[in-house]
Amino acid sequence: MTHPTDHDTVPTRPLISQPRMSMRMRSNLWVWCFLAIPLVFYVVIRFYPTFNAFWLSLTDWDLMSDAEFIGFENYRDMFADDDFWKTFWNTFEYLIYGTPTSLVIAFVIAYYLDKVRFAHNFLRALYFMPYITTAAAMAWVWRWFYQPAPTGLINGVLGEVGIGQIEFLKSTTWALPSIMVTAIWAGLGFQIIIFMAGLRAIPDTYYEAARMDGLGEWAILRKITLPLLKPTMVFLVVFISIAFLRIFDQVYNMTTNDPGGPLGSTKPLVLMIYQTAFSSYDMGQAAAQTVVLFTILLVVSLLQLWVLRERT
Amino acid sequence: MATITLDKLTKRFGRTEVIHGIDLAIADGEFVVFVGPSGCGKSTTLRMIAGLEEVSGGQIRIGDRVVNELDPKSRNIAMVFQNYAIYPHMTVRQNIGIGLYTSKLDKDEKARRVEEAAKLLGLEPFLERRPAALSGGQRQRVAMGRAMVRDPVAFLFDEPLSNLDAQLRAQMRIEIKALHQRLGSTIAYVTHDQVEAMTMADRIVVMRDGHILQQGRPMDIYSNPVDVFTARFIGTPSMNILAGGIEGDAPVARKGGPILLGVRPQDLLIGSAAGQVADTSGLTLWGPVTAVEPTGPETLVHFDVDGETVIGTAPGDEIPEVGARIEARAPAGAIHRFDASTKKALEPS
Amino acid sequence: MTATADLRERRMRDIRPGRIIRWTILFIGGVLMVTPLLYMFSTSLKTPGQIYDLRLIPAAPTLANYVEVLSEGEFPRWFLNSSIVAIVVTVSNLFFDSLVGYTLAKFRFRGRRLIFIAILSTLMIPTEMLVIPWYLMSAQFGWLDSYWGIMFPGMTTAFGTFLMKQFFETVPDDFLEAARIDGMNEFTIWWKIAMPLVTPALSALAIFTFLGNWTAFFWPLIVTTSKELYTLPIGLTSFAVEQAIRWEMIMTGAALATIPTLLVFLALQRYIVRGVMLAGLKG
Amino acid sequence: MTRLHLLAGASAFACLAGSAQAVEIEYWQYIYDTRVEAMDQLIAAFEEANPDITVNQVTFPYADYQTRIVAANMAGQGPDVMQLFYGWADKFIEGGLIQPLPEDVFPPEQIEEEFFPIVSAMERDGQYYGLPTAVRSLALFWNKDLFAEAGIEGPPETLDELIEIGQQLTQKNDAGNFEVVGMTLDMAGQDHQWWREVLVRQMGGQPYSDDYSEVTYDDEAGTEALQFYTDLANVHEIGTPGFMDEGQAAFRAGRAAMTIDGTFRLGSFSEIEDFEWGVAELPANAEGLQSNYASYFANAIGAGAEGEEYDAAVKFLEYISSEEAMAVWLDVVGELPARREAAMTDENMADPIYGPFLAALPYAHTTLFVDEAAQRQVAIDMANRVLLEDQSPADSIAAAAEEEQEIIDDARD
Repeated sequence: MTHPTDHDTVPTRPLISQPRMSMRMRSNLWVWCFLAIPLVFYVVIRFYPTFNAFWLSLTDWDLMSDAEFIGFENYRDMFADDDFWKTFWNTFEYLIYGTPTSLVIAFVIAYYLDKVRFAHNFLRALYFMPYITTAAAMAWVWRWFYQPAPTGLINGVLGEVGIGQIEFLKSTTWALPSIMVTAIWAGLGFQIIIFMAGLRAIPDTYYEAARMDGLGEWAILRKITLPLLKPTMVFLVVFISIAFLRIFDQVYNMTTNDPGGPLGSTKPLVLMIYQTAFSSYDMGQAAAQTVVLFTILLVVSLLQLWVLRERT
Repeated sequence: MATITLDKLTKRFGRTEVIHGIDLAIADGEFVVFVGPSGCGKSTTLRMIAGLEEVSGGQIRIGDRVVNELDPKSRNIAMVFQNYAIYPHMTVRQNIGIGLYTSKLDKDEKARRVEEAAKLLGLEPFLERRPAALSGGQRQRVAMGRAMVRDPVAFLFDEPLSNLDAQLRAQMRIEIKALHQRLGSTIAYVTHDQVEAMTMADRIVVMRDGHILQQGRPMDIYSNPVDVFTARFIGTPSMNILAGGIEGDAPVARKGGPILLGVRPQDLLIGSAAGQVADTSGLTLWGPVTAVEPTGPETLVHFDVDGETVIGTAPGDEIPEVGARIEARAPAGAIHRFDASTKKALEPS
Repeated sequence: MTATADLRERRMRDIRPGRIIRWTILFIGGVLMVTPLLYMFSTSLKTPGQIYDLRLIPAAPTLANYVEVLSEGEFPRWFLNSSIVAIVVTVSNLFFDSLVGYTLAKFRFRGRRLIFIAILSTLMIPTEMLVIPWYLMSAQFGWLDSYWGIMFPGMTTAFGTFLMKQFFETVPDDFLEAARIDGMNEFTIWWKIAMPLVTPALSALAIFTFLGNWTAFFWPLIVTTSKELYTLPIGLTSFAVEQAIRWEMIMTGAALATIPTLLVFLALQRYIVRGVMLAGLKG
Repeated sequence: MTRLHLLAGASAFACLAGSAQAVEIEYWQYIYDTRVEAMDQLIAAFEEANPDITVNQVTFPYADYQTRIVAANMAGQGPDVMQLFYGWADKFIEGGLIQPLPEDVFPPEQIEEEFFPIVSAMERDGQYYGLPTAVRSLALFWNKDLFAEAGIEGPPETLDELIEIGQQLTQKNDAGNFEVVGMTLDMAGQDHQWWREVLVRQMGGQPYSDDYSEVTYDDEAGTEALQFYTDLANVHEIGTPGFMDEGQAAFRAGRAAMTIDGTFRLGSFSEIEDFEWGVAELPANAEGLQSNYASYFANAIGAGAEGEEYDAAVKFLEYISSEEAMAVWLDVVGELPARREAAMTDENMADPIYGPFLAALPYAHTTLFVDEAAQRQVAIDMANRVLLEDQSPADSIAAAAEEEQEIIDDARD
C-alpha cells in the first residue's frame, strides 16, 4: 500500500513520481481497513438482529414451521394476557423498590466510608467483594439462606430468637423482596465505588469555603455534596434501573423448581421471554415481549438524557 | 539539504479557504520563520509542507519533487512539535531512535547516530530516562534529537518554544540558532512570537488571514514594514500609530488626518533624551502621562495624545510622574507613513 | 494527592468523637456484606449431617466435598471454558473497541458521525432482544453449543468503543503526527504510540469485559447445551439442579465458581477498583 | 404388497452388493450415560445379526435435542431412527419429522396386544408412529427406618391410610416447624402427575377427554382431588409444600417418610446409605381403584429415511422394541420393559423395587402433553392458589382448566 522510502540515501532526485492514490484516499483506506471487521460485526450481530427481532414479533414462528406474518396478533395476545401484566408489574416492583433502596444504602455507605482512613482499603474490599462474585453462584447461597428451618440460615436465626418462620421464597408476598435483596446486595459494591469516585471529584476547596462560611455538616451535605453529585446520581439511577429491568440470573437460579416463584410472583420480563422462547419455542411471542422490554429501556435512557440536559 | 517551494498553495476546509494561494521559495539551508497572529495560516502552511494536511490547490516542491500527495515519511523532513510529542512510555534513547524508524541503517549505526545526537544536545546522561523525569528544556531537546538523527532535508518547527518559560525560551532560541548554523539545514519555523522571528530568522515571512503580507530579512521588515499590521506586529512594544498629516515637511499628529504616522516607542524620546533630537522635521507629541514602566536601562512612558495612548521612551533614571504633562520627540527618519484607508506604507521615508 | 489526603485527614480530626462508632458500624456492615461468602465457604466444608448446624465455623471441617466435586464433576472443564471465553472476548474487545474508538476519535472522514451514532445507538438495544435472532443465526450457521457461539455476541461492544473513543480524544494529535513524520504507518501509530498512551483505559475495559463475561449467564445458558461447553455459571446451575438440593455440594460448587474471581480481586484490588471507577465515570 | 415387494428387491440388492456395501443408518437419542451404554450394547448385537447394516449412534444433550432434530430435518440430514418423548409426538408428526410405522411389520392389533396400553399415545388415526423400548411409572417410596420407629408395619394401601400413617410419621419441633414430614408435597416434582392421572380418576373423574384435546377435570371430582391434595398440607398437616425445597431432597435427607416419584429416581436413591427404603404401589381409593401415570421415550422412523435406509431402519426399530432389547434395557438403565411379556415375568414381578412399578403399568395412563413445562406450571399454580392464597379449590380448578385448555388449543390449532 505504501512505497518503500528510498531517499534516506538519495536525498534529491529529480522525480515527479506521484503515488497512485492521493493522501486523502490513503487515509480513507486506513480508516475503512480499521473499521471493516467491526462494522461487519455491528451490522451482522447488532443491527440486523434488531430489525429481525421486530420482524419476528410480527410472526408466529415456533422453530418447527416457517415463520408466517400475522400482524400485531402477538401484541394483542400479550396485552390480553394476565400473566404478561403480572410479569410486567413484577418487573416494575423490582425497579421501583430496588433502585431507591440501592441508591440510598450505597450513598450512605460511600459517604461514611469516604471519611474513614483507618483500614480504608480493607473496609472497601468488604463492601466491594460481592460485586465481583458470580450472580448464579450467589443466588444459590441466598436460596439456601432463605430455606425454611431446619436448613435455612435466616429462619434458623429467627427460630433461635423465637420468631416464627418466614416462608421467604415460598410465599407470594416475600418471594420478590427476597430476590430483590439478593440483587441489591450484589450491586451495592459497584454503586459504592462510583459514589466514592463522585465524592472524590468534588474539590476540597468547596468544603473549606463552606466551613469558613459556617455551614454545618448537614447543611454541607445538602447544599454542596448532593447537588454536586447529581451527575453521579443520574448515572447510577439509570444503571441500577436497567439492571433491575433486566433481572434474570437471580430469579432463574433461586426458583428453578417453580420458575418465576409461587404463582409467578417473582417472574420478571426476561424470565418470561426466556420461557416463551426457549421452553415453549414460541419465538414470535417472545420477540414481541422483547420489544416491550426494549421500549421500557429506551424510555429510561431517554429520561436520562432529558434529566442531564436540564442540568446544563 | 533541499529547497522548499510553495507555488500558489491553497488550503480549504470544507468551503472556507484559509490559505489563499501563497508563493514562497525557501532556499537550501535557509532559516525561514513564519510569523503572524493565531489563525493566520502559518501552522497550516507548515503542516502542508510536512504532509500532515492535504493540499487543496497549488504545489509544494521539496527539492525538485512535487510532494503534494506524498506521505510525510516520503518527504524526508523532520518536525518538532509544540508539546514535543515525545512518548511517555519510551526512554529518551527510544524516543530519539524513533526518528530512525524507517531507516535501513544497521543497528549499530542507528545507536551511533542516537548517541551522537544526544551528545550534541547534552542529553547523554538522560538516555535511559523516561520523559516524565526530564525538564521542559530537556524534553524539547529530545524532540530535536529525534528530528536530527535522521539527517532530513529540512526541519519544520511548529511553535516549539511556546511551552517553555521565558528564560528557557531565550536559551533555546540561541541553541536552535546555533544548531542551524552548525548543521546548515533548511528550516521552516512557525511562531507567533515576533522576538523569536527577529532573533532567529534568516528571513521572516509575515502572514495574515491566509496571505503572505511581507517577507524579508528581519531588519528589513523591522525598518520597512509594508503596512500597519506588519509594523505593529514586529517590534516590541508595538509601533505607535497616529492619524496625522504633513505640515510643511514635518509630520503632525492630527485627528482625522489623511495619513497614518508610525513611530516605534524606542524612537519616541522623552525627557532629557528628547532634547537630543534636534531634527525639526521630526514629530513632536505632548500629553499627560498615564502609566510608566521602568525596565532598568530605560523607562517606557505611556501618555495620552488626543485620546490615544502612545508609548515613548525615557532614560532609565528618569521616571515621570503619572499625570505630568510631557513632550516626546522622534526624528524624521524614524517616522513611518501609511495610507489611512489602505493601511499600506507610503513611499519609504 | 497527598495534599488532599492531608486535608481530608485534618477534616477528620475535627470530627473525632463519632469516629470509632462510625468505623465500628461500617465494619459490621462490611462483615454483613461478606456473610453470604463466609457461610458459603463454611457450608462447603461440612458433611451432609452438619449442614443443619448453623455455626459459622464447622465442627469438623473437611475438604471431602471439594475432592468429590473436583474429581467427579466437570468443574475444571467449566473453569477452562469460562477462562477461554472471558479471555478471548476481552482480548477481542481490547483490540477492536480501541481500534474503532481510535479511528472515530482521530480520523476525519465522511460518515464518521453517522458510524459513531449508529454504534452508540446499539447501547440502547438490550441483549435480551437480540438473543432470539442470535439463536436463529447460531442454529443456521451451526454455532450452537460452541465456543464461538458463546463468544460472538460480545466480540466488540459499543460501551468499550465509546469508552476508548473518550480516552483517545485526550491523546494529543502531535504524538500521532510526529510518528507519521517519522515514517510509521497508521496501524503502527495506533498500536505502538496511541495504545500505550491509554493503558489506564485499556485496563479498565479489560476488567469490565472480563468480569462481565466471567459471570455472564443469560446467553451462555441459551447457546450451550452440552456439559463440555458450559461456562462456570451455567455449569454451576446445572450442577446445583442435578445435586437436587444437596446444599453442602451446591455450596462447594458455588465456592469453586467464586474463588478464582476473589483471588484475582484480592491480588489486584487497587487496579480493579480504579478501573471500575474509571469505566463507570466515563462510560 | 408393494412394500413387501420393495423389501424383497432391496434385500436382494443388498445380497448382491454384499457386505462391503453395508447400509449405514443414524440413530439419535439424548445424552444419558446408561441409555447411551444400553444402546451401544443393542447396536452391537444388532450389527452382529445384520452384518450388512451399520448403526451410528448420535447423541445430543437433552435440552438441545428437539432443536437439533428440527434443524437437521430442515437441512435434510435427519436421523433414520430417533428417540422422542411421547409428548412430542403431535409436534413431530405435524412438523413432518417422523413417518408412520409400516403396518405389515408392526400391525396395530399386535402392538395393542403385546404392549402396555400406554403405547397408544403414539397412535394417530389408527397408525402408530413409534414404539418404546422401556417405560416409566410412579410409585410410593417409603422410609423403612422412620416407619419402624413409629411402629408402622408397611406402606399405606389406600388414600385414607396415607393420611393416617402420614400423620403418625410427621414430627414437629417446639416452634411448630416440621422436623420430619409424613409425606412430601411437591407439585413441581411428580405430584402434578399423581394429581392429574391418579387422584382425579380416583375421585371418580377424568382429567381430559379421551384424545386429550379437552380439559375435563373442572368438575366435582377434580375439585375433590385438589381438595384432597391441599388438605394434606392444610388440614392433615402431614407435610408442607417446598419443605427442604424439593420433595426428593427431603426424602433423601431422611426427613420425609414418604414421597411419590418415578422409576428414574431409583438411581439417585440407590446412593442413600443412612436408612432403608422401600417401594409400593400408589395408594388406591376407598373402592380399591388404582391408577398411575406412565411415560416413555418412543423410537420412531425419521421422515427422511428412504430406500434401503428405510428398510434398515425398520429392521433396527423392530429389534430395539423386541423383548431381548427390553431385557438389556432393564438391566442397564433400570427402565421397565414396554411389552407385557417381557415385563410381567415372575422374576420381575417379585422384585421388591421393580415389582410395584410394573404392577402399575396395566392400569397406568399417559397424559398427552402439548407443552409439558407449561402444563405442569398450571398444576403448580393451581395448588399454590389454594395453599398460599386461600382460594377455594373449585375456583382454582376452574382457573387452571381454563388456562390449560388455552395452552392445548394454542398448540393444536
